[in-house]
Amino acid sequence: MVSQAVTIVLLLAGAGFFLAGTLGLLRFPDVYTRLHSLTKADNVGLGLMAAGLAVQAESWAAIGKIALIWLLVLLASATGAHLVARSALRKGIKPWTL
Amino acid sequence: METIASGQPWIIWAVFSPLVGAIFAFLLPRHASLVGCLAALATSGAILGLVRQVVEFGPQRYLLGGWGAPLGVDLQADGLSVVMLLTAGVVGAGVTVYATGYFQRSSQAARAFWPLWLWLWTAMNALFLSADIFNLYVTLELLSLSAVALVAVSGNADALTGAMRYLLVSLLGSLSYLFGVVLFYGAHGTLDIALLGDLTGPSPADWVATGLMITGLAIKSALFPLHFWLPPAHAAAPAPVSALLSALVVKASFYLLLRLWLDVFPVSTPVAGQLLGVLGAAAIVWGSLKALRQKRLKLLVAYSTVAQLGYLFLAFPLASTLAAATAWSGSVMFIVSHALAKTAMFLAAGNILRSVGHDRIAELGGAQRSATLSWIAFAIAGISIMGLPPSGGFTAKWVMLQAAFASGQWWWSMPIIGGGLLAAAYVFRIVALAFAPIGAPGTSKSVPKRMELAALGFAVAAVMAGFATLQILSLLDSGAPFGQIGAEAVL
Amino acid sequence: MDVMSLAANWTFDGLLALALLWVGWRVLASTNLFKGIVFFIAFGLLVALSWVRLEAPDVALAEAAIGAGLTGALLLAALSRLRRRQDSAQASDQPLDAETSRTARLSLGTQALLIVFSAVLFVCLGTAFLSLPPLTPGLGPQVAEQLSASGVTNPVTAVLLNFRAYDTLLEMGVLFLALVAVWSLSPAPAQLVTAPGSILISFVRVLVPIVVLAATYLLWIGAYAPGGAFQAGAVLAAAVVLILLAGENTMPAGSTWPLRATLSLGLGVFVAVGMSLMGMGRSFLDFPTDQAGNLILLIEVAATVSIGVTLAALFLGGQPQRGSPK
Amino acid sequence: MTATMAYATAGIGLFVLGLYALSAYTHLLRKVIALNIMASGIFLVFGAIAHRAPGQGADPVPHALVITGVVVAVSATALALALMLRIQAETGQPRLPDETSD
Repeated sequence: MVSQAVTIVLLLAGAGFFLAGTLGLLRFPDVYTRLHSLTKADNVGLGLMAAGLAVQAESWAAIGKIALIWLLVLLASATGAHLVARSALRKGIKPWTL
Repeated sequence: METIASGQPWIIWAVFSPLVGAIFAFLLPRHASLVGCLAALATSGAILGLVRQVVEFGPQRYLLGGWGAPLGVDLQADGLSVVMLLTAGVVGAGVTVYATGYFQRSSQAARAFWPLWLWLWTAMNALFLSADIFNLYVTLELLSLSAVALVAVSGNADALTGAMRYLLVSLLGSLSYLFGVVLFYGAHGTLDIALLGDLTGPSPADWVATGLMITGLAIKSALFPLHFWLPPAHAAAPAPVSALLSALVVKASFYLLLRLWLDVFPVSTPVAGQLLGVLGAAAIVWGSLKALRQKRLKLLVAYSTVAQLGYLFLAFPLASTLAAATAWSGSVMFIVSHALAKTAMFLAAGNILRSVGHDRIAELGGAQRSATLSWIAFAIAGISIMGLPPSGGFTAKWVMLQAAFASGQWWWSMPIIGGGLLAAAYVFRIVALAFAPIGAPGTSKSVPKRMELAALGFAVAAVMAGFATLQILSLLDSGAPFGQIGAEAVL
Repeated sequence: MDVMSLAANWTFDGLLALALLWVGWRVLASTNLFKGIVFFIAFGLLVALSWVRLEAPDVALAEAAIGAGLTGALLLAALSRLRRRQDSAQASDQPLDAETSRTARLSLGTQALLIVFSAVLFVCLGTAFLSLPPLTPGLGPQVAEQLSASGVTNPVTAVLLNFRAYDTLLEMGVLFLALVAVWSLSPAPAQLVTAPGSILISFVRVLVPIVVLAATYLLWIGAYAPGGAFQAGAVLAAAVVLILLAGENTMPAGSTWPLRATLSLGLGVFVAVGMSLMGMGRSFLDFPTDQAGNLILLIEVAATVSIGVTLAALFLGGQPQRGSPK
Repeated sequence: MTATMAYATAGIGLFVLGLYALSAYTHLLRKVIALNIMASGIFLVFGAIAHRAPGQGADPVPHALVITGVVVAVSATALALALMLRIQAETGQPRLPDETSD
């Protein structure tokens, strides 16, 4: 029972981060801030979800796989965000300022 | 039931000789034409071996992997498959000889041509021999992709756009066919043609599947009004490719349509048959009229293909009656004779184009001085296209006329005869050029003898096919693909 | 199953189906081609999810790796080449192609006709599907019955590499043929990416070994769990594409023979195994039960390598030129 | 019939949508994407057919056939894209000539 409650809380929290990230993606003013919102929120959101699922996992191997998935996504989204930001800079898009 | 293949598995060699050849032609690009010739030799041998087997022992069935339908995939060879295979073999072998002269050794085009052509041959043989409707989908895709790539080999803008339109249309046709496969599997749980044939009936799923498959295959066979892709693709391709496409590739999808119509589709209604017949008749008229108005020789020949394909579809309305076997036999005779004649025409047109440097009909007058044999070949092939005796075209039309009268639908004789007159008009339009006064002496290049002889050989074969009618029909009868009517009933 | 979870299932499947349709429509109707392709990749992932719901994890893997991943990469590469050429064409005052102009100038009548036709087609196909018998067993029971003789325990692999191995052989042929055809069309464009940057390069260095490991795992596990040569090949192709993107792509000068041999390996081994079995008096691709597992593994290993390299070569979009950067 | 109905409906819808787009759009890249969507639609219908009997597991034969189909589709897509790029290089337009909007 406790483990299920923990999972539910973690999944809901993760979903909250995804929601916030998506809102940021839609509402933030320029490509850099949008990237920030997207990757940051998604990485944490996915981490929370992975943790929530790991609580339910039946073996250490499964937990390892979940952790690996999260790490790979972190790596990929960080690199992806970097590449998008770099190509935006090269195109001459100025970061948004107040 | 057919005998399980005994002795030498020629049926396997018929598919795998060109396939192995295609791999080696890719591995050894510098020796591609040599590989191509060897593979053509092996393939022809395998086809002859299989024909002998079918003549001696009757239809063959081969259980791939030893499983047997419905779990496994079977190959089958009956009279109909073997006649198609043989036609493809004769045209393929001849075009191989022609291509050794057409493409410069180890040029970029030659390197592209040989593996693609061997793939095309693999696809056709696999298609004629397959007994499984999903496997047939894969062979259809092999066929379209290799045919499209072959059109693009010439590399100019016309060829590329022609190839692209051909690809899009063919993929659409394949998808439509595939949807039919899905519905048939959903309704009956098997993919084998023979097993499926016992299960199909008048249910909505079977009707829709039938409609999807007929539409898909009619697109691929360029049935009017879905023919628009054919002339640009066939005309822009290199000459040996044009010959292969017009003589064989469109007939491969027609063969599949015929096979499914006979064995799988729920008892065909007269309505569908009549509709296909009307479209066929329209194709004859429209294709011929367009051919008459073309300014380029190769486009004229390509529109002639649109018209001639119309004849094949005239068998559908005739076959809903007692004259069915006669009608189908006429249709297959037509496939054979048109394949030979059209190969001759495209090869001859290719020779003329090479010798004069262009194929603008208005400026071809007097051009016969350089490629005389090719002009003769074109004229002789014209005899069969017009349907004059004793050519194969004549006997094919004769058999169809018999079917029309025997089935009490005399009106179908009108497009058969009218199409011959129209064909005469566009053939004479070209042949007359040979008798035109010699024009300004343009630059003319010589054409390798074997290219001219190949064109001439096919033209003569198309005319002589008339004398082989009985042999072809008795071979066709093996396994009675059209039901019980022998060759003697036809003539 | 209780009512709650049944309702949850229905809701999930219904929402997913609606999402498929909506995203599919966005793919086709988006004004900007780049957006359309991004939607296409998202669409592919939704399709993969649908396959999981349809209890077809093998297909889900294939769809995610090939349908969404590689097809998406092919489309993006093609788009960027289109735009690059367009930019240079624009500079030389050639007619500019506006990719935002979406439809042919169809007359209103034609468009209405097309819509009516589509609607009729939808109704016909729907009726046909609804008329299907609800419980036709298909070939499932026969596959289950013969599974123990197939040499593998994953039924999908058994169908692909044993019962219908001939289909798969021809399918490898289609892939091989596509490559021959693409090579016959054009030489490979010189370079894909300008200055990949150090972060991308180190990312690739970390990732490629993991990806290759994942491909090996998928290949190995395909015998008894979802996975197999095509999924593994697609993952391997992703590794090669990554290397190409990072610019570490010089091919040794000289012959293209080793590359050609690698590309033909899968098909060649497949045919050779089939022929050898014929030489032993069996029929083509008729594996002896005790050796079936090993022979299937042999074919799959060769196939995986060839599929990986072929898909990556298709991504490259043309024949690599001798001695020049691959 | 269960929730698999939803996937069959979506599959048929995607097939029809793709067909519409294939005929309505002129840009070759869009036509290629449309064909891919049509193929996905057919595959989904096949998947729904394989999954008609709930609780008995799905029929593996359609799954194997769909994997074959996916590979065929990517092969055809690769060829179509290469052709499209050549056409653009020769004519300056990623469209077929008589459909070029003027």
